[in-house]
Amino acid sequence: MFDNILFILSASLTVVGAFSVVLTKNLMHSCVYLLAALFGTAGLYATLGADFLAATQLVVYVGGVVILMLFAVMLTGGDQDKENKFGITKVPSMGNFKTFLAGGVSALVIALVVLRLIANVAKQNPQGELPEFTSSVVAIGTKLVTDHVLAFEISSVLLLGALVGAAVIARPAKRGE
Amino acid sequence: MITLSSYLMISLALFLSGLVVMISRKNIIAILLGIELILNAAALNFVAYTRFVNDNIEGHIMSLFIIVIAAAEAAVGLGIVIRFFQMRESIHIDDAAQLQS
Amino acid sequence: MNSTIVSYLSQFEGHKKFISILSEALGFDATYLVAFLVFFLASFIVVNVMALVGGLGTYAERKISADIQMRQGPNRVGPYGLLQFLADGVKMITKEDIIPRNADKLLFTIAPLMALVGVFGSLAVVPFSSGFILTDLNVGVFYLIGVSSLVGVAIFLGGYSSNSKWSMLGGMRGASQIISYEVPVTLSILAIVILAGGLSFSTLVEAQGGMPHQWYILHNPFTFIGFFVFFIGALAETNRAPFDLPEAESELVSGYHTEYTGMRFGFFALAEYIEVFVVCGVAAAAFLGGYKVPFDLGTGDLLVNTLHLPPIIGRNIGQILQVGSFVTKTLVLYYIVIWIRWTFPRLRVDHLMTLCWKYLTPIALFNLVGCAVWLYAFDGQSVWELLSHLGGASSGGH
Amino acid sequence: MSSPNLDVYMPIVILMAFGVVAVVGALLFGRLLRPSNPNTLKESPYECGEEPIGSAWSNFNVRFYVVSLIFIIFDVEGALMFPVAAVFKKFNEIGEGAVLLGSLLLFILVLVLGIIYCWRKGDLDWVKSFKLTDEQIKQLNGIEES
Repeated sequence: MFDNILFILSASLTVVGAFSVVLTKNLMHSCVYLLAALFGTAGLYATLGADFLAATQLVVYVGGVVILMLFAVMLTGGDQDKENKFGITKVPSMGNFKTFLAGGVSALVIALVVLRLIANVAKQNPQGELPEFTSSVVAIGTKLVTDHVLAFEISSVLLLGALVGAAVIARPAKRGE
Repeated sequence: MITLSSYLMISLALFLSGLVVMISRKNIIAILLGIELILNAAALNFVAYTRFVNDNIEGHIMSLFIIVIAAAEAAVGLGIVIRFFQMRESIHIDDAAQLQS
Repeated sequence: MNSTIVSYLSQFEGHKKFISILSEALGFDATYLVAFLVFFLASFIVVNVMALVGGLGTYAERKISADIQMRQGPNRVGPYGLLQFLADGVKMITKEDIIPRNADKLLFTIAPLMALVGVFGSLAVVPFSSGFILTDLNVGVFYLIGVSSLVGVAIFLGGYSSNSKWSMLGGMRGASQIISYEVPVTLSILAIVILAGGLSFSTLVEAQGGMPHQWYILHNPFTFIGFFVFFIGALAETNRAPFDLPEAESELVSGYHTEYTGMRFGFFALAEYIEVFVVCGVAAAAFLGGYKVPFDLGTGDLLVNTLHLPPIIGRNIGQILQVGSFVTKTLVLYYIVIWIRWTFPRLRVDHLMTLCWKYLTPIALFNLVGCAVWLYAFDGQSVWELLSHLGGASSGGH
Repeated sequence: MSSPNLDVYMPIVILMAFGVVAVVGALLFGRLLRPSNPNTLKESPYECGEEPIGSAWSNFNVRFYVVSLIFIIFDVEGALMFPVAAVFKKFNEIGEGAVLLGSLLLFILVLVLGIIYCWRKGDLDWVKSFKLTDEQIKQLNGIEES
């Protein structure tokens, strides 16, 4: 009963958010719709019994990536003068009919192929008895320090690389440069 | 009735939205938004298969690392966008055609 | 695994009887319906009490500030001015609703909504007592960090959508301040999680005891520093003075809600006051023993054994004592928050960032390492337990 | 497939619904009570009585981005460390604490390297400090004297 309600709520939030990202012409609005889609995805994780992933989705995406995106929009979206020194518009178009046609056609093709695959999946895997929900925190923690300890440590190196690289790239230019 | 296919359909919807955003937009930040949607679709698939097909936690770990990598990718990608904007005063994808400024 | 208020109630006979009667009357299994009703009722109570706390928070703020500045404070509406917040509410709801001309109408509308949804969502895991916790998620603390970051997005969007320069500056400052101070807060909580061995609030609280020396704040030197790091970070995350730069009225008019009028502004203010209560509650639960009552009165066993009460009454009295203990600790912290606001001058924005990144974050990292090493070296024993091992009976003097 | 464990999310949904209902309800209810006579002056953004020039949606300083960048890296590291921290005590009880402590400390060490780098390069400074040359100091002094 309630799992159906939760599923329907999160699924509609996700799908509506994702489609609104496509349809809106305003970059700031599309960031907010992305937030809705990611929030709904967190709800979907919850219905799948992945409580830790749902919380991670909230912490990393809602609190982190979306804020980063909003900041990036503010740092680049100045519309004091619409054109830059090269004579091009500073805030580029969010797509026109031609690009949407290309995107729509490729999406249609992929959708047909994938729907064919999903139909196979639905046929081949009849729904069995589902396992009970268990807490995923302890299991994930145990896996992270036993089987996947290398990935755990390497991810910290990856994040170090991302931090240093992005800080070097985004650092404001020195005076006189 | 919630089955595996319903999650796969939602994941497909997320993926297709991301794809259309990536192809049709000319704004680099909007393209990064599309990448986030696509990565989420992949992570959702992993978790759905974990629940419905084989019940081990590996899919969750994979999704966790997908989230980690998505965050790192967003940080570096937006850093590049901001740097590019400082140099060319533009975030149009077609302006980013040269390797040198 | 997850205990909720329903699972607490379902251990009583009356609850089962009620379900069976309702099932017979309605003709289907009423377990779900009763669970929904209980959750709805409990959420309704919590939301209303929190709205009351938010309203009385504004009153307490004025009264305490008046006390500190040797003034009277509000004293016209009701006895001692207690009904002032109702008057404020009526005023706000009858104010004209102005949306600036060039504003982003959609974002202007959903920004207060997002703030309120984020704060209300975080109320679900606040542990009022061992039974009266709306839902004791396995990932409680982590969920709370995540859902309360919606407030940061809301503040940014509120500042952005007004299309006013003051709002924009306030919103940018607010968002960067909130996300910066989330780092030391998260790291301090992480240290506590290492000691307690779980993410749910009940694990955090049950690992502590009723007496002050069993609290995590006095567990070891690292957690003692960690509490202050957490508290400063929490002050900054809720935009309270001395960290109220996003709404610094002397430089930014009113910050991110400059253009908001009437009820829309009211929701921002309400969200802020409730969030203060929530972070005070988290501080009380994670560091100050939460709902634990001294001498294990909270379980009700002592009352049952000494006064020969029936167990059901004893347990419920224990629950009430637990709620009292939690609320007392939280309100003391709430008072300290207001006290700090009227005592310290506001920080400058570069000092704010320096404090966060150059002091609090390294200290919090150091605390985290210290707690991990402490748990490994001393098997998680507190300073007092170690001292009692060393000095035998002489440790009572500490 | 009724799975009662999902009930733990019910209060969250109810509370969030309360939030939505409170905002929408108060705004709709207030519409009956409050006046509404907008005019041009009232709807202009507040700028101390002056006519606003330009839009507020302009470029901001890049230091906001650098702060949020460091934050998101810490956020993700926190997300990875939380499950490990939650199992630390259990591992310690079965005598495997050393392995876990080692991997956790290695993880934190790499994190600390990143923040040390940013500190040394001045990314943590909100206002970049720079040293004046003697000539510039002289110029400044000259301005003050004249």
